[in-house]
Amino acid sequence: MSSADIYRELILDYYRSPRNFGKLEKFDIDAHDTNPLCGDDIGMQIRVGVGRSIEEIKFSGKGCAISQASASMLTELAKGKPLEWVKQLSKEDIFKMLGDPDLGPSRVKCALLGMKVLKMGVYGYLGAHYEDPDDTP
Amino acid sequence: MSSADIYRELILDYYRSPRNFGKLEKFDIDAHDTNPLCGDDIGMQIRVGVGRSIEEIKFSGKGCAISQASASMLTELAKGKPLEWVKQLSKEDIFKMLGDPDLGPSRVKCALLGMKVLKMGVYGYLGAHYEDPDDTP
Amino acid sequence: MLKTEAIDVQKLRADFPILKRKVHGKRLVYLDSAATAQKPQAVIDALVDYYSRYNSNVHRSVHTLGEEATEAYEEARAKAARFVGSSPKGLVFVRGTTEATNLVKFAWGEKNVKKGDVLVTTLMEHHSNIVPWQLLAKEKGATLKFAGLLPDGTIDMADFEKLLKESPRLVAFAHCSNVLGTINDVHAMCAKARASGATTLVDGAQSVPHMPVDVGAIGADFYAYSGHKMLGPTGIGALVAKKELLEDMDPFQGGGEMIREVFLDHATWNDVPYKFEAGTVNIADAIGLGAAIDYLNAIGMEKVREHEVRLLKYALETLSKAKGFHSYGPSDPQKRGGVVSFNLGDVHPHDLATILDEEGIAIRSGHHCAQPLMRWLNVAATSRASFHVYNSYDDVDALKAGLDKAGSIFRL
Amino acid sequence: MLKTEAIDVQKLRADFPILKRKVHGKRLVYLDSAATAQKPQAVIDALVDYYSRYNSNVHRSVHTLGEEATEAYEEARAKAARFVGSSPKGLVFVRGTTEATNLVKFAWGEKNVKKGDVLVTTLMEHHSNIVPWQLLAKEKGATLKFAGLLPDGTIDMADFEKLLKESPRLVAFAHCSNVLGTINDVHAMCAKARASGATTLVDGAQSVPHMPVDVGAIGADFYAYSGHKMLGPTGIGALVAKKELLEDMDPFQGGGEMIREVFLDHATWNDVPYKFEAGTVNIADAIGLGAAIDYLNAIGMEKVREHEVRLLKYALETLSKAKGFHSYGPSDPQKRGGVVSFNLGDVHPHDLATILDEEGIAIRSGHHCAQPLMRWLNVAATSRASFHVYNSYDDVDALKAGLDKAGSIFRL
Ligand SMILES: Cc1ncc(COP(=O)(O)O)c(C=O)c1O
Ligand SMILES: Cc1ncc(COP(=O)(O)O)c(C=O)c1O
Repeated sequence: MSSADIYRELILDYYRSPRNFGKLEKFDIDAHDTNPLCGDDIGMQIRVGVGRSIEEIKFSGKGCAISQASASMLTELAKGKPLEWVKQLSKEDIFKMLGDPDLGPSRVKCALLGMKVLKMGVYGYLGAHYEDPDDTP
Repeated sequence: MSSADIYRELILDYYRSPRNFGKLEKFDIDAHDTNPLCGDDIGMQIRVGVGRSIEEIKFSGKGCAISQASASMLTELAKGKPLEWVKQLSKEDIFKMLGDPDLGPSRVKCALLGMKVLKMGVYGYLGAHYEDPDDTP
Repeated sequence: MLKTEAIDVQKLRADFPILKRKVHGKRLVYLDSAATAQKPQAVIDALVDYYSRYNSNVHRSVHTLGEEATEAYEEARAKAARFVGSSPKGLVFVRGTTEATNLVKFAWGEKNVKKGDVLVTTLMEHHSNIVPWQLLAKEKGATLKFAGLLPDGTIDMADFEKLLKESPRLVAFAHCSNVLGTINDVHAMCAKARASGATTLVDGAQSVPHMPVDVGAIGADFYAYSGHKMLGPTGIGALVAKKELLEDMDPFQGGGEMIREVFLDHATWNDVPYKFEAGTVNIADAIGLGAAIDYLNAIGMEKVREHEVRLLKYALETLSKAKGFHSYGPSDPQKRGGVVSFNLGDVHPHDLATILDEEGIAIRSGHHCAQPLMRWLNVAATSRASFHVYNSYDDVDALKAGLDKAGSIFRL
Repeated sequence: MLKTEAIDVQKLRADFPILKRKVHGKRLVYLDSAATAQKPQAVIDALVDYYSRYNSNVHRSVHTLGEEATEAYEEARAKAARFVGSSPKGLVFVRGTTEATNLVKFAWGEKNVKKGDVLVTTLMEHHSNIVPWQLLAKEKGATLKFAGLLPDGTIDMADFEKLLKESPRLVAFAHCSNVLGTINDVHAMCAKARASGATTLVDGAQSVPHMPVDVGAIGADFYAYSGHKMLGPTGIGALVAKKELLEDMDPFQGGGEMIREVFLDHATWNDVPYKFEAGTVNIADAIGLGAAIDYLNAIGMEKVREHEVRLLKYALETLSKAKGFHSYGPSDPQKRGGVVSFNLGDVHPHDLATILDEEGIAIRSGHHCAQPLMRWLNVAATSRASFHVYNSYDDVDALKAGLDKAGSIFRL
């Protein structure tokens, strides 16, 4: 898959007009992480609703098209889902969401940063600790 | 030249029965140096006589046959000479004194340690500073 | 065009085996030499020769291999010293520039910096010339201050001189910026800093690989550089200083080689520079660095510099025609090193790097270990193309085509 | 006899290009592996391959070369960790054992050792496991104490336990002595030291290259080793520790890579182990160490150990027949590493080394960076023959002949 495919219209659109970008006034979950190697930076805030569901979610941060689009798409996907759903989320889900782009190992980290932050926040809220299995080394 | 030649009778004799080994009761020059790489250690003491000559000289220390024999032979050579003579002493003189052994660079240092200490002492006494030109780097 | 007026690049490329490699089916266009340079066969051969013929520990064994290894290691030291106009007794082998600045922090700084002291660096520095001084300042209760920059990316000399009025203990700055390319007037800066009573440290990571350097003429107390950025192996670099200054310093790491005698309750130190080379040194890579220096000397550092000025000039002209291209740093190629930092519209540098990689083009993207400078530039990251002797106009043309492609993908 | 019961040395020697070399016209008999080991072609090839095919800085560039180099470097880390039963997040790449002990001194010691504290080491240590603690003790007003030795060259456990009663902050000792060969009961020593509340550091410079090691089972807090002694390149080694312990420590050197964010007045740190790898790391040599580990694993460390025990047994028997031969260390080969330290009459070790060198035999002579031990042995220096996988009975026979020759020259 060529870069022209990776950066297809949809990704660019989410990069330039991110959905659910910003901060929540009231929130129950607030997580944040940086990729120290490239400086990409994502924050996620969630208001938890009835039945432990994701009532409201917003993300903020800066970074490349892939990290920003991935985080933004993920917030759309997550909205309304139960928190437990986040636990089952896998990197394959993210790749599918992005249209299975062919990314090298460092760009994969960009694609997965949003998921990592979402998991960190939700696991923390549920009283667990999230350890990123792909954290090198 | 083979090691059997390097360690010929004379060197072994000086190693096992060093001439002028020990300390002087009264001395005007007292110098000492170690080769940090092999631990060889030589001290030299000199009593300066009339006409700034080397009236008495003794050496002490420990180390390999080459360093000990070289230092010992050198004291014999130096005794009675004017201090100025020491300034002109060259490493070629030492090699000649030892019978021109074929020594690798690290063993050359053993052969020259006595001369270095002698020069350090005499230069110092004459108000000068001796910088070993062969000091690596 | 594979020749600049200074270097016949076509001929020289054959010396670099990696340049035969294809990336995504395309010719490798390596424009990331400021991060690390590629290695000529002569350097690789020096390593192979060492390990295949005379590998041994140095300064320790009196057998033939040991003597040959010691001689080669010390010869490499002499080369590394001569290359920057210094003498072997004033050259400590370290892992790279970062270990050099840290050595100064530990062995000079801990002894000489006191509470209330001022340390000065600049806003264009690499983290390796910031973080050690931050740590030192924190430990000692000293203050680290940053000389500002002018809009063209040069050091604000009025600000620099104002800071010198505070009689800083240490003044540390880069010879050449790894982001802006700015070549600082290190002669004048060292003279001024020394007149204010400061000790000076110059970070030569981006100068020594690319231009003639004479540390004595510059008048720096400490000068640091990395081998891997000058065609040498990874894991080796140098801290250069006057012998007397080194002698005055406390040791850094403790262990074998750096000692003269060890007793139960204390130890005495070996002569400099050995006093600062604790443990088994990186013998092979020091020898490899010597081979890199031979290679550069055979080309001539004046030529290397001229070559890069030509390329830089061509690059600034050519790339500025790409849509959305915006570059940072002084506009006069004579005043900067072979480094072009830029952004392309709102294309994030990492996305740009991915698109270029597909064309076989390797550039660096990110904060370049210079976050304070990024903040001053008001960007999160930049893209950076950087040159060495194996680059030519064709690489610039390839980059230009890549930028055009990125511009079209991102619909700039 | 070129086979021991464990290893077919004849076959394996072909892997080591240096063994083709002649010294003074004789076959090279390399018996100085405890100083540094020779390198198999596979290690040399790994370096050549890296520099010829995918040299790039790591963790920084998103281009293909950068990703390949990063992957290979991290794979080497995983190998280096697995080789001693540890995990990659607990493995910091350093220059060698000496940098490892110094890293602990600076990053753990400065923070955790206080005035009046006791630090414990032993009389058989290498300077790299003495001098850093001396310096630390001096800075902090702590006291460094040495556990004594029994006449057979093993640690006096009664003395060791007596010192533990003083609740030391740190207890540091070698897994295997580079002079006596003594293999210490590190499992028991770590357990006892930890029970006394101490943090433990084990110097694995002479164990990891020669026998299976499992840091987790040993229970050491810190474990250090050098790549160059285990068939790997110079300039690389490892400090192994639990991730949590590393996370608790202050940084060591400051610069690129080890930071998360740098502001003007402070910086935050990267995750471990990166927090301790400031600046451009020694990429090629880490990858080379990975290749050395692959090579050793293919032989099997159990076999390496058995091979050396056989050789050691043969050497102690054979050499003791040389006139004037006197060796140091435990007499049971099962309890020691492949190292024979000895003296021959009143022949000074340097003179002996010169005579042997003429026969193509490389041994080490001197204080072996263990002056306190030399004083305990009441000798100025010893000669030392040490083995690795490429040595066999023929090397011992050559040494025996060399000793006989030296004895006759010196008329013992
Ligand atoms: C027991 C022991 N510890 C530490 C060291 C130091 O290792 P390096 O010189 O690789 O830092 C050595 C080797 O010289 C050693 O034999
Ligand atoms: C200007 C500058 N200083 C210091 C460094 C640090 O050099 P190294 O990573 O080799 O320690 C670099 C390179 O990364 C640099 O560009």
